[in-house]
Amino acid sequence: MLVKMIFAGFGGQGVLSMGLNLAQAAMLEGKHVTYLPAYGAEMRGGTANCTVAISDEEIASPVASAPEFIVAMNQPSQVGFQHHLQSGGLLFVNSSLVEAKIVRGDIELVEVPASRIAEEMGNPRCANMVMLGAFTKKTNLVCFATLITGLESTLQSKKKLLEVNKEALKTGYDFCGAEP
Amino acid sequence: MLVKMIFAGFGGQGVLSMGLNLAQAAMLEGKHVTYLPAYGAEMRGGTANCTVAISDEEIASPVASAPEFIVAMNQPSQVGFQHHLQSGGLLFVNSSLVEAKIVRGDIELVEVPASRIAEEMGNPRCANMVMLGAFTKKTNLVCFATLITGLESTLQSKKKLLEVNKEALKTGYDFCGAEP
Amino acid sequence: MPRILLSGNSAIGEGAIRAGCQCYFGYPITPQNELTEYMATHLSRRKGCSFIQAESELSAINMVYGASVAGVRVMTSSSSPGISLKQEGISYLAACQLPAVIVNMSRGGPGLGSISATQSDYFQSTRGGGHGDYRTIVLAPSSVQELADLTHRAFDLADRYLIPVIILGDSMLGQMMEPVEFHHEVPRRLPVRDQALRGAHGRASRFVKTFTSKPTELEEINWSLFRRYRLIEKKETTCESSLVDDAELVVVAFGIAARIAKGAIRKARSNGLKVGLLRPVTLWPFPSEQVKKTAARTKHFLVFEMNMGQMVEDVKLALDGAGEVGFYGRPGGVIPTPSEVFRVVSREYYQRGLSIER
Amino acid sequence: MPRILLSGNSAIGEGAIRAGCQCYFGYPITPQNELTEYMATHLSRRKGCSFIQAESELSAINMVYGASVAGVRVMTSSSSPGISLKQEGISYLAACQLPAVIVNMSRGGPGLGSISATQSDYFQSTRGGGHGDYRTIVLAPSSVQELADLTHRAFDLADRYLIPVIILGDSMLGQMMEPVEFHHEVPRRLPVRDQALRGAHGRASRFVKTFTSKPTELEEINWSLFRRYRLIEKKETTCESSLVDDAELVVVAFGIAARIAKGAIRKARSNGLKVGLLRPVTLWPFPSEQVKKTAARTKHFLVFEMNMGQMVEDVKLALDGAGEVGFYGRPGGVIPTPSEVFRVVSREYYQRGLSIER
Amino acid sequence: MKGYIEIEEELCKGCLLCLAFCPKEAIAVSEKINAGGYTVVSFNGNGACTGCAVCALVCPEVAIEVYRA
Amino acid sequence: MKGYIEIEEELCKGCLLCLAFCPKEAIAVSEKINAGGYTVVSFNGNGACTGCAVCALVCPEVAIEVYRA
Amino acid sequence: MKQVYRRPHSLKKAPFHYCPGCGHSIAHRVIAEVIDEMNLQDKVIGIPPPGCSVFAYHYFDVDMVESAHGRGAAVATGIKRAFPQAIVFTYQGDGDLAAIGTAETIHAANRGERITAIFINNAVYGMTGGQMAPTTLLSQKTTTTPYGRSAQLEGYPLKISEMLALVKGTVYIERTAVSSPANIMKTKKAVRKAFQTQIDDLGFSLVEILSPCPVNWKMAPLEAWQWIEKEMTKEFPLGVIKDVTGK
Amino acid sequence: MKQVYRRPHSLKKAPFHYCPGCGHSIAHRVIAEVIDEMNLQDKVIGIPPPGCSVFAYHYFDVDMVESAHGRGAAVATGIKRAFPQAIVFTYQGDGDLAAIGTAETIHAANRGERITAIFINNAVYGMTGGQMAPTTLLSQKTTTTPYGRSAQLEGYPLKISEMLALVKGTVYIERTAVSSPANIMKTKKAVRKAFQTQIDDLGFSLVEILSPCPVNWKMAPLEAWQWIEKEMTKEFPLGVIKDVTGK
Ligand SMILES: Cc1ncc(C[n+]2csc(CCOP(=O)(O)OP(=O)(O)O)c2C)c(N)n1
Ligand SMILES: Cc1ncc(C[n+]2csc(CCOP(=O)(O)OP(=O)(O)O)c2C)c(N)n1
Ligand code: SF4
Ligand code: SF4
Ligand code: SF4
Ligand code: SF4
Ligand code: SF4
Ligand code: SF4
Ligand SMILES: [Mg+2]
Ligand SMILES: [Mg+2]
Repeated sequence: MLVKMIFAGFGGQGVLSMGLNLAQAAMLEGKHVTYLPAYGAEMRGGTANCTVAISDEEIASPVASAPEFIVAMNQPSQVGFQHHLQSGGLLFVNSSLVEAKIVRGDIELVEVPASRIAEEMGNPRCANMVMLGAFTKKTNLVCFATLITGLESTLQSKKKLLEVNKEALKTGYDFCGAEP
Repeated sequence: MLVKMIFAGFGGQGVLSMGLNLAQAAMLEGKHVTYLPAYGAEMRGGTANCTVAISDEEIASPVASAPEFIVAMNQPSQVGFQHHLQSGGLLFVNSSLVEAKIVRGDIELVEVPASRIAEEMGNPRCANMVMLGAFTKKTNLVCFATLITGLESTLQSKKKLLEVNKEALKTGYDFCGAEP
Repeated sequence: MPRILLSGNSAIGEGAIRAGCQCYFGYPITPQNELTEYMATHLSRRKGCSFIQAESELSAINMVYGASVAGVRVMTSSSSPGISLKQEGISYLAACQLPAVIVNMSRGGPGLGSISATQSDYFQSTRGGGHGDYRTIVLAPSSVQELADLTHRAFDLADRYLIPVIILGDSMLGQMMEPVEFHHEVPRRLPVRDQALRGAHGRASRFVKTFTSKPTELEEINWSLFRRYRLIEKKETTCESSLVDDAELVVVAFGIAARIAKGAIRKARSNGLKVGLLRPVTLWPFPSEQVKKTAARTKHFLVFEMNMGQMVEDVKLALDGAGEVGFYGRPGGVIPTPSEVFRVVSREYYQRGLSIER
Repeated sequence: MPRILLSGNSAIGEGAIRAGCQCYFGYPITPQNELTEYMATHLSRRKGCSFIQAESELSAINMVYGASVAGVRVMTSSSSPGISLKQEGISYLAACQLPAVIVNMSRGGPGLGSISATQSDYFQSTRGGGHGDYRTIVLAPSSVQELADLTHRAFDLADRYLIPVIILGDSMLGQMMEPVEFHHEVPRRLPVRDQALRGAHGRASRFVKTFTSKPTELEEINWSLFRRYRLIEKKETTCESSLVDDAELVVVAFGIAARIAKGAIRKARSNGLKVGLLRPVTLWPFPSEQVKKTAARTKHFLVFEMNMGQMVEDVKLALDGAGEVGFYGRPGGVIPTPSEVFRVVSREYYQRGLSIER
Repeated sequence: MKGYIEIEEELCKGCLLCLAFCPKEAIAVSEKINAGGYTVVSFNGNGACTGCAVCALVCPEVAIEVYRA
Repeated sequence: MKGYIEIEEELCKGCLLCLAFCPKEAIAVSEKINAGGYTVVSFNGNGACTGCAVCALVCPEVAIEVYRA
Repeated sequence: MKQVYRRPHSLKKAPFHYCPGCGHSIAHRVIAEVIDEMNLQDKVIGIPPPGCSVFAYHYFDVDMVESAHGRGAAVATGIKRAFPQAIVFTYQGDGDLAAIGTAETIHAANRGERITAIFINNAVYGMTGGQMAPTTLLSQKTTTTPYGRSAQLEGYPLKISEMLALVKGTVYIERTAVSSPANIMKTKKAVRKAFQTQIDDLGFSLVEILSPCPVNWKMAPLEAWQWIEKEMTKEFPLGVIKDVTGK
Repeated sequence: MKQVYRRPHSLKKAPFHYCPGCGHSIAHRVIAEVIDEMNLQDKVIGIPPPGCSVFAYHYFDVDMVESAHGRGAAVATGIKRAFPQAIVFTYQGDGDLAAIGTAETIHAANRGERITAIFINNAVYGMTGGQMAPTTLLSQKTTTTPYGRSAQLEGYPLKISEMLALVKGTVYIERTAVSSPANIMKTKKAVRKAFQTQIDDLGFSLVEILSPCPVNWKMAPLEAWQWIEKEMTKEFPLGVIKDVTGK
């Protein structure tokens, strides 16, 4: 099964590392995986996004024209990407910043107040990890434990950051779990 | 009829202008003609040569691998070009500088003491024109009058030089005529 | 070594270092900056190695020429416009029979174009964008793992045949990350090529040059290059084929386009269309034999490229009339989807009246 | 105007001035220095005109780009290595649809090579040595008169189709002198192209560019270029044919090689061999139709080039299997004689068992 | 009131240079995030503004128009 | 005789620089034209030569060897 | 109340794509103001090569043409020679003008081409992601000098303006900065003078503008301004480098 | 009698192809003498780009490699970085080093590459037939300045050595001439010092040699020497331009 997803948001929101962490976990679980950052006009700032594809067999194109999942960390992303989503797809929005406006009947909305949760945790820059936790719970693409293992290997030398991120992941994961 | 010839000598001996004057005369007589200067290693000094082809029809290649005539104004040219000459071809040598050493039985030698004649005329730099005069007489490729017309148009503004050259041409022409 | 998630650009860098690449000279240009940066980080302070961000692509390729003359493994990288600037230098490398690895993570053209992935530099790479009769080996990977592997092979080929080798990627291959495994350790002692110029110590002095005032001398250089080229054609032509044995329609595609084509073919197969894929891995030497051989089974070919149609000429030349060659191309950096290519494939399939498996 | 004896290089210069060429930017390189010098002498002090000996070929081609943007007729010239350096610039000109005339009096390659005549830059000229999908019109004269005439045509074509036009000569054509006649007077008022940038005076400001972050925008540029290319192919393809009507063997050759081939064919005919000649005058667009049409009469072709075999690919592509194509080439600056080519022609003729006229 | 300024919020990128250089502390960070995701600044209109235009001089985005009595 | 020089005639290009700079006028133009077509110079051996080597220093062709007592 | 500051005419009403606090934006505005004030909008042809400012034609409301990387001075030369009535300026980064474009710049300057170069020195390659520029300071970290620029391996910050001053064809060269209100005003004066030099047909003029790149310097905009004033100006002192317009 | 002058070892016994009175020949000999005296024959790698001296590898009995036109400094950089034990010199004309090679030269110098450039300034492009070089004097006639070099159209003689002196990576730069016995000796001293600078690993060194091109100047050899002393040195004064080897 081939599953594709796009993570999108503002430049500073860490959407690329969301995708990267997920891709790494998928790799650790032995899946085929591609990660493709979007390249803007060679300029920083503005919006950012990346595409992850996870599959049991070779992946043809790392591009997602009709992804199964979209994570919109900000308003423009929600507006811009929503219509790409596949029928039956899930749209994750960072509901602290995004006023969810679904214009299609064939997709499902998952609202996660990631920024607020992160702020409440005292680590506003961790909204991305909160969202990734929620995303993982909901999609079940990789095991939560693998995600943590991946994070541990990436942030080996930065113990403090690691702890903060782990906690955020967990909080996001639990947030989604708490829902009915 | 296609006739090809090579004029060769030292850099300063004016071999290129011999070929050029002949080519121009041929053009004035309505012939097809090509003139090809040899390009050394992009460096001045040393030897120089040019190839002229005259024909009644289109000329295929301006290169002469087996020319009908060769004019050798110095020793190295005589040595270097002699064996290219076509069977039955004429080898003109500037006998003031060249010790003619014919190593083939199938070619004819024409010795013209061009440098000496030019010196005797008080214009040592005109040896080329002396030789061209002789060449014209012997080969009869163009009319002597046309040669003069061509020269007149080229040297329009340099009256003095024109006269000197004309005289040299005439002297060379007559020199060959004087021969039996 | 465990698999790691690496971008194509980094995989080339790591692959090069493990192949014993000792010098890297480059100049920034998107979409290959991560490669230059990888070398800045991992090569610049390595013992016996050198990294220079040159003042231009021209300078970089001529530094490559110098390092190659001195006998070490050396690499440069750039993207389309920068590769155009290197053409004179590549012609010199080819002429002087100097090994070097040149990476082109190509982008949209002509002109400044775009930074998205295209395959529009096929002609330039395979026909010698520089002056004179020469060839370079051209390798066209289609995954990050293959980038890593072919980088190693590129250095080996360059040294074996004394020839510049081009790795022709694209911006997507450079950017995307995939799991990759490296099969070689960084060599302890860096290789030094015979015939290197390192001062005449203990031997007669010698020189490396092409210029001559004798055309016959240059002609002999040309002939000897081509004798080597014939050998390379014989020994090194590489082509991946998949599902070709029973195929009624064969898609020919390289690099990233071949991946996309594979997706399309998977779909086609599941719809009962007998479609196969030929993927030239060496673009020069082009796998003409394989293409020709395939024509013994089926006459139906479809070339798919992310350009206006370049490799299609090589396919036609290989077939020499023995096949019917269709073409589908999208230039400018547009990335077709597998579904789009599937639609084209099936349209061609039906139009040609090929048989469907039920 | 009376016929005058002129070198090929000077004939281009004079032809350009009479075509209204207003700017010339060049850099010395043998064997085209006489052209640069001609322009220094005859253009540099002409009113409204400009001559610059640039600091490099790169600079020259970008000055050409500037002058073309400003709407005037502009030319540059060089020879093989220098033309390699212009490839990025040519790609930009093509991309921005800017007319320009680029003369390549090509020489022996690869590398510094030699200064003798070869035809080794055919691929570079016709396949775009620069990056991206683009074409340039390529004109291949074979006499000094034709150099003069095609220079004029080059400027007209460039302006009509907004495209860079390459005149592909060689060192022999550049050096040799032949009688030549000019059919145009120097224009009184120099032409200024519409769409030139000269300040927004009286209209909205505008810009000339290629860069885009939208692949679809670049794709549309590519498509629109190719639509124009199709038009050029239809309207401007030029090919000289001689003695083809009854020919059993057709020699295909261009430029100086075609002249030599003509000599060989004359000899062949006088020996009763029915040999004809196709001489592409436009190398791009290549006269594929004419070649194909000829194949209706005879299947036997011999391509003769002063290189290792480049145009032969276009002949094969045109025939698509409909002919048997032989090749004879001499690279490196060696000038074959008509007799040598005659020997090859007759060998091929006999080997193929073609009929001899008694 | 000697002067006032108008800030085009959608142009502002929240670089805070105007705020740093305004001699009258007439500019403040607002709560608002614009479509580009930038937290914009606002004119506090407390009457201190002299219309000196330093804010416009330093604003990279040409987001400020200045008026003076 | 304090010094003498040997001129390799086939190398000489008749540039006359040695002649111009020899402080002893020990070099003169000869009659001879070498294979390259150049009128070469010759050492006149009149005993004036000091072996100062100025001629060798200025000779572009490295055509002169100098000997000194 | 009357309006005392508004967007200059020569600047289209398009939001800049530059990062927050980028010096390019200010340089653009200053140039546009000068074009307005000197009434040159109809005569100017601008040349932005690749660099963060490659899209400058979307902002300036004058005729503009993209050039290849580094070739701005050559393109400007071609335009000016073909149409001398135009007022031609290039807008080049430090990578563009002082690395790949070194030869074109120096020789156009030496020919005394009547063109104006606006030279944005931000000590990095902005567009391509913050690599070392010729003007990068010693020890400065960039993506290609991750251990800091080392004189031994990467050489020294290149003072191309001072080198250009040696060349006889240059008439007016000044270094300014976009790092304080006063320096912005000086920048404007310099740009004005440079254009005037061209109008007066005197020769080559250049304004080097030290310009913040907060993103690649990893600084806040204000901090970037301070870094210019404290660090950059030590290596690149502000002021007139050459002025022979009076001669 | 003992031999007091003979052909240096490092010079093969091949007749030069240069024109009578050409300065290249003398420069070759001087360099070869220095190589001999410093015992460097086995360590040297020379780089002659196209120019009249393109065939220099036929003369120098050391390892040599042809470079593309103008790229000598880049090729030298590549060699030296790959094999720092080599003593690397380029041998470049004024067209090569100061026109097409401007960027490569300046940036190699700025990086302080440990290489030596021998820079033959003969005020023309010799090899291609006497076109203008960047160093051509004002009013000098060449095949591309048939009316004499005009400052207005063709710019000024370029003093690249002085420009290079501004660059921090350069350690030793001297201008000498091949125009008199004394100047030839000074040239030799300068070349020696330049090589020593490289051996001492100090940075970039360059010797600019004013060199006669009698053929393209249309002068007799002696006259050409006098022209150097009278005219060329006015524009290009002889002497040490930069020497920080002692630092
Ligand atoms: C031939 C070529 N090489 C490289 C590039 C990639 N490139 C685009 S802009 C740039 C340099 C940007 O730096 P700078 O000139 O300093 O401008 P900035 O972005 O800092 O304003 C480079 C290397 C290119 N477009 N063309
Ligand atoms: C790319 C390229 N452009 C041009 C040339 C032709 N060319 C060969 S040498 C030369 C310049 C010679 O002048 P200079 O460097 O001053 O050396 P000189 O002959 O005067 O010693 C030129 C333009 C070339 N070989 N390659
Ligand atoms: S005009 Fe002056 S006082 Fe008013 S807000 Fe701007 S900077 Fe402050
Ligand atoms: S200076 Fe401009 S962009 Fe920056 S915060 Fe103020 S208004 Fe916004
Ligand atoms: S050694 Fe001195 S004196 Fe003797 S010939 Fe030479 S220059 Fe004259
Ligand atoms: S200096 Fe040398 S080449 Fe010149 S004349 Fe004397 S010996 Fe001959
Ligand atoms: S990267 Fe730097 S120079 Fe480029 S727009 Fe951003 S701040 Fe400005
Ligand atoms: S052309 Fe000039 S530089 Fe070249 S060899 Fe002759 S004299 Fe020397
Ligand atoms: Mg910059
Ligand atoms: Mg020179």
